[in-house]
Amino acid sequence: MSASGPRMQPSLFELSKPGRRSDKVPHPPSDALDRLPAEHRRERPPALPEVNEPDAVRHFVNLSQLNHAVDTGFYPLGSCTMKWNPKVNEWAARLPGFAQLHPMAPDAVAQGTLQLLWEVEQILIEVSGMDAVTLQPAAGAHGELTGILMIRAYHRSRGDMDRTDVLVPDSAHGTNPATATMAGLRTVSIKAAPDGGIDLDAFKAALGPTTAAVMITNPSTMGLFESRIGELLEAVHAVGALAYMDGANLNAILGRFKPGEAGFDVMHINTHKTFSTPHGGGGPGAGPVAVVEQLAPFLPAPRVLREPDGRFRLEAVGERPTSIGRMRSFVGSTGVLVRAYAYLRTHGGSGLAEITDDAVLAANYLKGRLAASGAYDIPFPGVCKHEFIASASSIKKRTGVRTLDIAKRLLDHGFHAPTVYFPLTVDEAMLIEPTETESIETLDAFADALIAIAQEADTDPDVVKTAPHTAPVRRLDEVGAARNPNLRWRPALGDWTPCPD
Amino acid sequence: MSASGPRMQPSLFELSKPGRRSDKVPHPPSDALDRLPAEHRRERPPALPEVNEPDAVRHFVNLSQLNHAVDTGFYPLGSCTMKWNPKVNEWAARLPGFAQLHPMAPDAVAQGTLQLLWEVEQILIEVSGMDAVTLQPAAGAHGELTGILMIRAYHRSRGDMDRTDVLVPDSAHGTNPATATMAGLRTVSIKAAPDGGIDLDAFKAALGPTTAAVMITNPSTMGLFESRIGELLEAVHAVGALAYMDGANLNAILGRFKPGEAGFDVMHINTHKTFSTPHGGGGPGAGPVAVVEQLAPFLPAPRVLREPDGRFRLEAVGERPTSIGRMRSFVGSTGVLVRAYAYLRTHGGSGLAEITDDAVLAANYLKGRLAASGAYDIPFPGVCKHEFIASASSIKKRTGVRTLDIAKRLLDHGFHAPTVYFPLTVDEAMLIEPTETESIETLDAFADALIAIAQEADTDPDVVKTAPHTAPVRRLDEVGAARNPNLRWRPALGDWTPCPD
Amino acid sequence: MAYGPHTPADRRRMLASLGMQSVDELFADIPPALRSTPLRLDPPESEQVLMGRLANLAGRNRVDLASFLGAGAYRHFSPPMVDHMLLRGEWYTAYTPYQPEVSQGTLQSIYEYESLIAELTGLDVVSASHYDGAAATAEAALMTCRATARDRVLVSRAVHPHYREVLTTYFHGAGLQVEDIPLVEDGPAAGTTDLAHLERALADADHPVAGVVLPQPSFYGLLEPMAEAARLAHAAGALFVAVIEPVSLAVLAPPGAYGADIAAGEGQSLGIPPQYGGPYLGILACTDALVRQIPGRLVGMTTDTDGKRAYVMTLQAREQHIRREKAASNICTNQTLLALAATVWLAALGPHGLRDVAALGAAKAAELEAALAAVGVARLHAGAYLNEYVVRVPNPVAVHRELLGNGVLAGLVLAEAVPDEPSVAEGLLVCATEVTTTDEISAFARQLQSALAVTAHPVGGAA
Amino acid sequence: MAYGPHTPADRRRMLASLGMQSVDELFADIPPALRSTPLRLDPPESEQVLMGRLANLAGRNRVDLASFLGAGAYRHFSPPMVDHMLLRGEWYTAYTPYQPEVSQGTLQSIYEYESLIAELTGLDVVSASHYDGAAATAEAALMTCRATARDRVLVSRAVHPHYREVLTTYFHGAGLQVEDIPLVEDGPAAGTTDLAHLERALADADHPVAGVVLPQPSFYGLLEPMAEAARLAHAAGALFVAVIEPVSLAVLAPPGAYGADIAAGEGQSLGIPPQYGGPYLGILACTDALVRQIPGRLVGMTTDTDGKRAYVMTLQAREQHIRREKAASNICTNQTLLALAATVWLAALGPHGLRDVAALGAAKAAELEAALAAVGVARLHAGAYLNEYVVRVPNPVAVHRELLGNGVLAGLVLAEAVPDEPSVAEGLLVCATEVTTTDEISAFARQLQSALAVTAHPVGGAA
Ligand SMILES: Cc1ncc(COP(=O)(O)O)c(C=O)c1O
Ligand SMILES: Cc1ncc(COP(=O)(O)O)c(C=O)c1O
Repeated sequence: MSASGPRMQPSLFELSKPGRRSDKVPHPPSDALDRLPAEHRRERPPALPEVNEPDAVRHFVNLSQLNHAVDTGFYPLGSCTMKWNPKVNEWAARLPGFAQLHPMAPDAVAQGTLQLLWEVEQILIEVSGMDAVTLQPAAGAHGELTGILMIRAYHRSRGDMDRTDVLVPDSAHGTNPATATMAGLRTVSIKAAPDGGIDLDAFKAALGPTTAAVMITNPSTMGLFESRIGELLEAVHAVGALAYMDGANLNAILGRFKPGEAGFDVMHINTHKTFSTPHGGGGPGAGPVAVVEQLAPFLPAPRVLREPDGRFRLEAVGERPTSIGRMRSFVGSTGVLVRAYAYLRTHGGSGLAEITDDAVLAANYLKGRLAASGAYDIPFPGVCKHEFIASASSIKKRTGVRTLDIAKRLLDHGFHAPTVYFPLTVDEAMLIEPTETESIETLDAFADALIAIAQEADTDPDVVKTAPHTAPVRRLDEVGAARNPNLRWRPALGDWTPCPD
Repeated sequence: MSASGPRMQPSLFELSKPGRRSDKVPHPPSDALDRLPAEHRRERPPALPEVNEPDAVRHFVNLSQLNHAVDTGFYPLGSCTMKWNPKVNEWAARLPGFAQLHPMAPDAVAQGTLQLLWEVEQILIEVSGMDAVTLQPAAGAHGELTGILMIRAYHRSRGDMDRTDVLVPDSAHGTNPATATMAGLRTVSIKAAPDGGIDLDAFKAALGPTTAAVMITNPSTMGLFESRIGELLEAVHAVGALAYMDGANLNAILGRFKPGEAGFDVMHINTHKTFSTPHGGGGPGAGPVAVVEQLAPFLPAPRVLREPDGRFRLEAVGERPTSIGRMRSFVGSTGVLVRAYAYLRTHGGSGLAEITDDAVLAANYLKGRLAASGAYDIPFPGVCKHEFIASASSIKKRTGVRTLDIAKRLLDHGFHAPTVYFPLTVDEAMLIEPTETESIETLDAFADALIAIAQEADTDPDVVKTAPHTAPVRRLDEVGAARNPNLRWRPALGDWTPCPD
Repeated sequence: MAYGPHTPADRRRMLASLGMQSVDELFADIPPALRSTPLRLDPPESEQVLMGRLANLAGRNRVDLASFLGAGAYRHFSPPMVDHMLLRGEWYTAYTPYQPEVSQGTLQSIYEYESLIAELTGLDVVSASHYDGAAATAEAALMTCRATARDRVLVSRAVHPHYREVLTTYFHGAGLQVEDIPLVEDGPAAGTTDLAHLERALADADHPVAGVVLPQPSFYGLLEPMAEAARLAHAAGALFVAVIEPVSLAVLAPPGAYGADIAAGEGQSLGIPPQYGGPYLGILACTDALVRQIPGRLVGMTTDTDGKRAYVMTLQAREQHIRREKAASNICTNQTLLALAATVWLAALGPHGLRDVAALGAAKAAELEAALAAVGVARLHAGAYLNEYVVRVPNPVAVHRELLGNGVLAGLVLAEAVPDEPSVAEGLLVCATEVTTTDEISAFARQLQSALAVTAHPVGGAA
Repeated sequence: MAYGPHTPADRRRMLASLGMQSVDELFADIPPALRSTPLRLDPPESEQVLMGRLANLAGRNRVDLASFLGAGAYRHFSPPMVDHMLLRGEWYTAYTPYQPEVSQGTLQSIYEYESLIAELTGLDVVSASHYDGAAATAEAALMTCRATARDRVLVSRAVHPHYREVLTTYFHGAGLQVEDIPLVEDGPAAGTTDLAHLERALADADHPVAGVVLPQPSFYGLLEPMAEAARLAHAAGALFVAVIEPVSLAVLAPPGAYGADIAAGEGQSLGIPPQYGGPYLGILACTDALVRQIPGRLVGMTTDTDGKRAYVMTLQAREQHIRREKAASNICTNQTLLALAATVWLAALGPHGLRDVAALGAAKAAELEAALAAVGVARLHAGAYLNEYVVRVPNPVAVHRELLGNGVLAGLVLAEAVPDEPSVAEGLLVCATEVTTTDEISAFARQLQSALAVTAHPVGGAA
């Protein structure tokens, strides 16, 4: 432990001492709660920690330094698009006009935000090549559920009640099958073709009158563009099913491929991936969903409408009975969408296309460097999109060092690990996505680190197997954590003082 | 190096590459500079670093983590009053009404700030026990110069032209004698008494018709209240000299001692010590100066005036010819004073008194713990004020380990070092000031660390002498730095691209 | 260039390493027929211009009104230290803590969040986190079905209408049944959940009930008979879900105390700005018995190989990335940063500050009640409230619009928000918190008085 | 309690450890006669109440005006990333880097600041930092006296009047001499420094001159004959001090190029908010030859005992804490955080962005000149300018007040700011930067036109 740098911290509860506080709000009149019936009152105040501002702030500042973050270094996380989070976007979301607007404020006093939301919809319509957008979903998975529920409602609206199957490639993200289940449908898992792409025959064999939808990630979670997608979409539509596109990988195709034009019916967009809204250590995000015309009637309510006089309003309660209903309270994660709007406007059309070009170029460059080194297996050697798979399969056979060990050893080199063991279909997979905002110097340093670790696996495998060595903690006892879960601090009795009055 | 935690960084210039940028401002018309005469134009654009936002922000985030700071840990820095910097004050200073106000804005549109400044003056008048205050000086030393120049002007205004001496105890801060020189006066250095206090006889012997002023730090830089101050001030006034109080240690006496009431004529206040405005890695601060009535005519111009109708205005140019003149451009470091105002209002009278009580209590507690341990010499064993001196004199004799080594070893324990080798009058001095915002747990941990290091000096002196061991860097080659100064990066020729248009 | 680091020379070098001339070659795998039309969007904007545009849009929202609007989203005082912490890139630009060794900050903060909410709710297990109060409530209801292997839940009509709608969307999708429990029509309990109806509905042996969902306080601001409802639910083998508002738990009996199995609710009131609806914080907590049914992220305390205390995501076998179609939920990205916001806010206020916030809200609401009563506007219901309630005004749509024009946001027009609840058709749902000022209250009363005078004596308008 | 951590029990424990009953015993060393009267101040305020008070005060300043005021403090665009960085506690709550091992962040940032300003000014040594442009200019002038062992400096009246006043205060205090160099009265060079006068003043062999101080651009916005003035100064054995504005150095010849020995100036324009006068950033740079004369902090690059690159404060033997009464200056606390702000701002904009800022200012100023000319208001001087100049209006005090009432801040009334410079008595000093909008320019022209119409035909007022 040094006077600068990361230090493990006691818990907030250990900093607590009865009577510590910093006065933030005025004291209420002493009779403020007299009208509260006794049976509804809390008997004992909650034993929340009593800390003063200095101790609390130091706690959170020091805790934060234990994190890796985009603001401190590189995240080569496949499927996660950990790109730069521009600082102007944080400023924008905090403008009082945006931040302090109540979600039930009448339309008349919310015109600025309503216009912004409407403009975001228009831009996403253009990017997706679809016809309408809802901004309500709070994340990608939430968007998936929204999309699949709309597909279900569409079939039902046509009296087509027996479509219960959702076809999902086995390389798909876990949210795809989980979504199907939440929507009351059955997941039919389809094996990937040996080249990593869609096995067209297997799909065709599974398609039929019970197929509600296919869920396709394009580019796939292997980072490959599904070049047989046109044929697949035709087959899907031929059996009366609809095609859902998981848009998590949209960063690879902006201005190069519009799912709506190509024949997809629904897609979600992860603003926290493609449009740079910050991941926040796990969230928040936003998962707007774009649909083709015939699905628009089913969009969640309320939508943002633009009146002929140029004013904006929300749909009234019950205005559009075909809607699948609400997916969440209020109108959406507007604070996230303000950031996305700033990002979209900053780039404009040409900037968005440049993002994709640079992201794909960076991924191929990095892939090329690793392939040339021979240090790792590269299961799919052709051109990739924004991400690619490397595998430690041979290294493991030769040295016993696994992908997990390599991931941990990267932490000692100052890098976050790539996404590992995903997709599940590739042995010892590392899914690597550099994004367009990392410099060539960073890409080179990362490739060098990976190559050096592969050599280390031969020369000194134990160093790799016991990594990390320089992180704030060593590897964790995850089994123990799950066996005897300790999920909350239990304050000792007496850890609180009664309120002063 | 780990993926989280402090990492030494390349320089901004090494991150630069011709053509890297993030577009922040619009492009000017291409003829924008055509009217600029050729002889005034810069021939070659300055070779400033070309970096994009992500690289620049990462650079500064990672650099910042190399710092110790109040927000990350304890600074037991005597004479510096490194107390908590409340977060609400940062919010206040950034309110657009304060931050965006132009310093030459007409009084009519600056009433909010003018009122705030006036109120700060009133509060400081009450705290100091003086009659008038100027907020113009930018730091303590600047306040000293202001005060001494006023004293000089006062004597001259009375035709008393021969007062050239300023009497300063040898334990005084270096700014005191340096100030006397800047004011064209001569420093007469007076040795401290053996008990650390003022040597009254020595002072009396030095006082005379050439004495312009005495500069007294009270409590002294030993952390001791000058209990003979009453007698000294009488003697000073008896010879027609004035008494300046260095108010750096004001945190020790709020509500307990008002220098103006006691007979001082001028004092400065360090807002960045007593009133919690952040030190900023070396500045900014503010150094308001309070004076008794007879010095008020000499205050720097412009003052803030309150009109009978309750409106506020600045003095006009030349309005008060007795003024010593301006000490800086514009009205003062208003952004700093907004923070100080917030702090003063938060505490009110009772809170300010509580600050002093707690600061003095904490210092005595810590001193008591060290004294009880016997690990360090405590040259002045009585009650101290907000700070106290410990010394490694015996340790050095016994083990060869010096105060500097102990200071460096503290860094390995997660603490900043105390102020060392100051005051210059105590051998192997450590001046320790805990302030009122450190918890008893922190005080205990710090005492434990100091005691442990003293033991280590006996058992393993080399570990102490070669400390720090866990900081981002080891001890530095300071001699080499001064012998062959490298004070700037020299970009290689060709490190820039001509502007695109 | 916006944020990318690549100079033309960098691009050339990268392409050359791939033996390519143009970046177009990297997109050769997109069949020509599928290639996109160009993006018809505006050109890029410099930051200075963009900021002007955004400031202009933000300026077109009115956030300077004297507002009495609550209805599930509440204005609260947030000490500047809270946002100061959230602005640290180490928090908001971090990813999900899948590499715990370099994510201890996020992990410990989540553990602390879990601990704080557990303490507030009196429950054991807290997941971190859900999209919002509505989604958390829907997930809670789904939990009751999984845990009891039943498919019918009863939801009080006193629950926020948005939550009921979301629950219905989720349940219809999943092929499960939702039934309303109506409100008591009159008497001292008017406006609260009709327990007699609940008892009858629970008694239907052919359709056993998985869960019963009641709010505290209710959408109408009333305090609900939670203990009695929980008893009835348990007696029928159903689980009991409390929809809570966390600030109120400083002073109200916690779900754990009245026997709730699950608590769900909106965490926005823990210092998160209203920002027109999100991002918010869905709170979900349950008893230890339900730990393997709870969806969402759980962080536990453990040790590293050196025995040092550390934190890690745990019981991941409930989650979609492991269990896929058998997962407890499809949730992946959640609201972690908002959980952090709530944690910092609670740390800033502490137990006494939180209680002061709740008590000040109650005091201001009582002050408002008196001020409105003085101009002849009374509460609609008789029951106890904390800081929100319904007042009755004639012609609420017009009155509300009139006040808006005069700078007062007079709460929520219930005729518009819950058109299917005729008992509140003349109601305005109003709320006060610690930030409500006496000036705002007087303005409301004054404006209301004059609006009602106009409505009573319309000048040349239709009556 | 505001921020202190001590509970009553903590205080008792600490007192007990000292064998004391009351904290009063700790103040027994203050003689009773000297003990203070109580503090007659308001009671403490909670954060919520305080914030209301502050927002109210801030709201009483008008910062929404169309402003053409420069005169030494300039509005510039600052990308949000700048303040985002400054809000990190690791920067603003750190102390002076006396322990370099745990202060490398501050130290490296200062080294980078020194490097950036050296590059901008074309000089070698930059100290970090001084109170403001005025104090830096005074320190520069004092340096010339120390370096030449002479005691007389010549200062152009085209230097900012505040800087001249401060220089005079410092010099009178130190017993040194300052003399003005007047302005050229008419002709193409009107308003710039009178070089003929300078030459004469330098020629006085009895009173050799230590330093000559000229601004670029001048207070009146004009470009000054720096190269010629430097030549004259050097010919007389004096040093030459340039008072610079750093943004202009993106496009103007740097001091190093025209032979300046020292550059001083105000760094506020490097993205620091105007905030009614401070904290600002005093820039001071000099040639290598003067390195031991420069006051203020210097950071150098060095290595640690492992040979790793690192940074440290150096050449401290110039400073007060070592040299005491023989120090180069009494400066201690300085403006380090503002130097960081400037460093981040320059990194954000880069060389091209900085040039764009300077060029946009020039373009907007030209647009303003044309717009004002179109309503009959012309420049007072003929010389070249960058983005600030004087226009002539009759009755400037009244016109300025009139426009202020209509939302336009029409620059600076020179009759009030420099009453001793009759040549500009009818002048308004106006300025434009990249944030000036065309709308603002039109409003200024329009308002000016109607104000002048009123002034020309006063309605019932004194003429
Ligand atoms: C391919 C893919 N699909 C879906 C998702 C789910 O999106 P979210 O995490 O926003 O719910 C993800 C994100 O992790 C993903 O990578
Ligand atoms: C005793 C004393 N006097 C004067 C000063 C000078 O104050 P400043 O650093 O604000 O110029 C200091 C501060 O370091 C000090 O401790």
